Amino acid sequence: PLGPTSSLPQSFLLKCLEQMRKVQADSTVLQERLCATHKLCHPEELVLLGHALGIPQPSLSGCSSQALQLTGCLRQLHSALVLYQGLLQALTGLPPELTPALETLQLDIGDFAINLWREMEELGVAPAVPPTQGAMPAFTSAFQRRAGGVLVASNLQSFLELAYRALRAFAKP
Amino acid sequence: ECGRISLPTPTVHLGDPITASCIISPNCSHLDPESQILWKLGTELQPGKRQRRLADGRQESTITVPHLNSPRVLLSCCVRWGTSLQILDQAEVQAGYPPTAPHDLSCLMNLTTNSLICRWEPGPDTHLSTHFTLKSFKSRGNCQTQEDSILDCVPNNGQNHCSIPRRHLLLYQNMGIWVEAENALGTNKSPQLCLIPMDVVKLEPPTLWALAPSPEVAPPQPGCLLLRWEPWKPSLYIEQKCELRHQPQLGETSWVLVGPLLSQTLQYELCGLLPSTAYALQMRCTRWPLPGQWSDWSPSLMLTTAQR
Amino acid sequence: ECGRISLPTPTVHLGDPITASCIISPNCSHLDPESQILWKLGTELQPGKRQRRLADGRQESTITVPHLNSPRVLLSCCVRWGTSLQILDQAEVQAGYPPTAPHDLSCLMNLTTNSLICRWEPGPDTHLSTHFTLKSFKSRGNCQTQEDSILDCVPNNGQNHCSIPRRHLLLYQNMGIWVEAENALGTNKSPQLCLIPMDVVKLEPPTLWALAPSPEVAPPQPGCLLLRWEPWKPSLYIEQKCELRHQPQLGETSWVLVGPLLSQTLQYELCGLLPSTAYALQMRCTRWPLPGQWSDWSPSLMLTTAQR
Repeated sequence: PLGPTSSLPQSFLLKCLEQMRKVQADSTVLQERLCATHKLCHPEELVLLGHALGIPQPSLSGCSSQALQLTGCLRQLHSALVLYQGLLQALTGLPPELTPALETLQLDIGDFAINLWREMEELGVAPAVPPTQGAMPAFTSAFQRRAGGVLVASNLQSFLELAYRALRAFAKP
Repeated sequence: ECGRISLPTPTVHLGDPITASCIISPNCSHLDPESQILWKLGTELQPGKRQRRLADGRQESTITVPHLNSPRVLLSCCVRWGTSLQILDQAEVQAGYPPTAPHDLSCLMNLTTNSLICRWEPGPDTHLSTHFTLKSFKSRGNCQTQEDSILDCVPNNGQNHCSIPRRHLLLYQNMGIWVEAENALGTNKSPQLCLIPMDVVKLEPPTLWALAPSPEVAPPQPGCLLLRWEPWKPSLYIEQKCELRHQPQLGETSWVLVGPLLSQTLQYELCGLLPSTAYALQMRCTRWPLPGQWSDWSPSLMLTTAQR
Repeated sequence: ECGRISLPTPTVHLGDPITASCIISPNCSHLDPESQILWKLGTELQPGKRQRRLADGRQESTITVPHLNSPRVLLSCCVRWGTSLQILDQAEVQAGYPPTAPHDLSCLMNLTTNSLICRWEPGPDTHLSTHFTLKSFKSRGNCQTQEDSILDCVPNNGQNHCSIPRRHLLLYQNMGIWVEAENALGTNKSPQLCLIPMDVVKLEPPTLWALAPSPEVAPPQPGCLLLRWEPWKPSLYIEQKCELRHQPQLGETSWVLVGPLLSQTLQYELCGLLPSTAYALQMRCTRWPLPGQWSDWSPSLMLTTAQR
């Protein structure tokens, strides 16, 4: 099994980083559209609603610089991707002008989760049972879906920045 | 649910007032149920709201925006939360006008696409999503009685023309046609046309040739040109009359019209022209004596008259 | 029914023989049941037929055409009727070849249309209506095991390329792809490709600008040019390397290649050029160090180097 900070295969790592940048770009497009069409430009204005809706955030303790641990971090990254797949699925029903951006994001996160899982299987670090999405918030109005979109995209950006730093750390032999 | 805006209608007349209310519920986690409700119109905080506590303990705020002057406005129901302003709900209000009656409805029977193409003027912008539908029915006499209606013709988005395919048409019978415009604030209809498709047939232009001198054909006199023409092939079954127009290529003299002419001539000598002068010649035809629309003018044929 | 042709198959190999039979029924009104059956191939009367009377009194004629040498032939079963030859039934026979294996299958991932576009060579004309289908499946490892198949991609009529939309793709996983050709005489398959869509991504060219001298930017040395470039925006997330090529606008000198270059540079001084000479410059980029396809060359940027 992999040591706590041993490195990842170069080609897999490059693909992961590329995919992360792609998902970040997709997420930015969704944020820009929500801002342009619905003036929902600041996630800070929706924190209260976010609490009320109960939008879950993934734990990335295994990826923080203080406790960087490859197997734990990869598993947490994968669970986080599965969580975001669920959250993005729950947002289905956003207005037509946002649908292409949401669909691209859903597809790219789905791709990323599959790649990560298959690499974990090859590295022998995949958990016996794949993670599940868990309870998802219910967005009951058009506005809640838009607000949820802003919050999920914003949380996703923060998650990706942390994950990007963690994976780059695994690049150094 | 923390807050919910309710509107009497999502669409109002431009310039009209609108009253909205927002109710915040006590079981919204982290929210002080006595919070003061604030309103934003777009990104601007909005004065003039009234807040009251309902019998069941929920807070309700009502606001009236006196004049809605832009076609699309986002109304947000907010509360202060610590130092930040939190949005609890957001509603989109559209403002515009009901549609005016579409006008200048005109139709042409196009034998290339084999369809009746109708165009109209939509009238001033209503600022609202407005749908146009071309409606028609087959009729005897002068369209006072509706026999059977023809399938609605829905133009592609934003276009102000629509084509009724041949299979829906009786080419030699009357049909009533009009355009209906509809948006959230109402509907309106154009005046009704009553027409027979073939009587508004518009042909493609005829083809015009110079007649090269040959043993059978003597060269033209000075100031004359030898021509021949043929109507547009798919319209050969239609009796037509044609018109010719010519003008010197150089200079500003206007077109000279020659007609009516037969729709088909193997040899025609056009005289009365200036010798050794380059001329542009064009032709058009129309169904005749039965009614029809003139075709466009044919592309110019450039010919130079013989020297004196 | 007066006459009925029966064929073993309506399609045969070009040059092969075909045998057909025609049975005329006695209850065909006005027809002498003992009539002699004649055959026409196209418009030519055909010799070499055998006629016999069946047990039930019907007449049957059989004919063998030794070699069918044209892709489409009409076979008519006729009888003499007074002075005329009457056609009782007609059958169309097609002749051609089974499809050869489509070859030169290649695919590119297009980020503009967000689809995997595959092209192939169909092989020689079979003279028959031949359908091509692009088949593919998702796979782990090197496409030996098929996980789940992807929807068949059917090209528009007569086209030899097809696009698999993004939603059917796993951009970073292996997929097996091949083309199947089918017509009435058989089917054939191209060799199978095994590829990862993103590894065949073809980017759009970068944008190349001249860098105008400014307070911060000293004018270029004689024989040098100041440039900057940016990769194609939708590919910013992809690490790339680029190449520059230049050649004097006049004369026949071939391109000079400069590279590898970073995919993004705010300021680049290109030297070693002839002074006061007009140059054409182009750039292209490719995904790197991960695999990818070179973009096309960018449109030429025309610049003239400073005088000595």
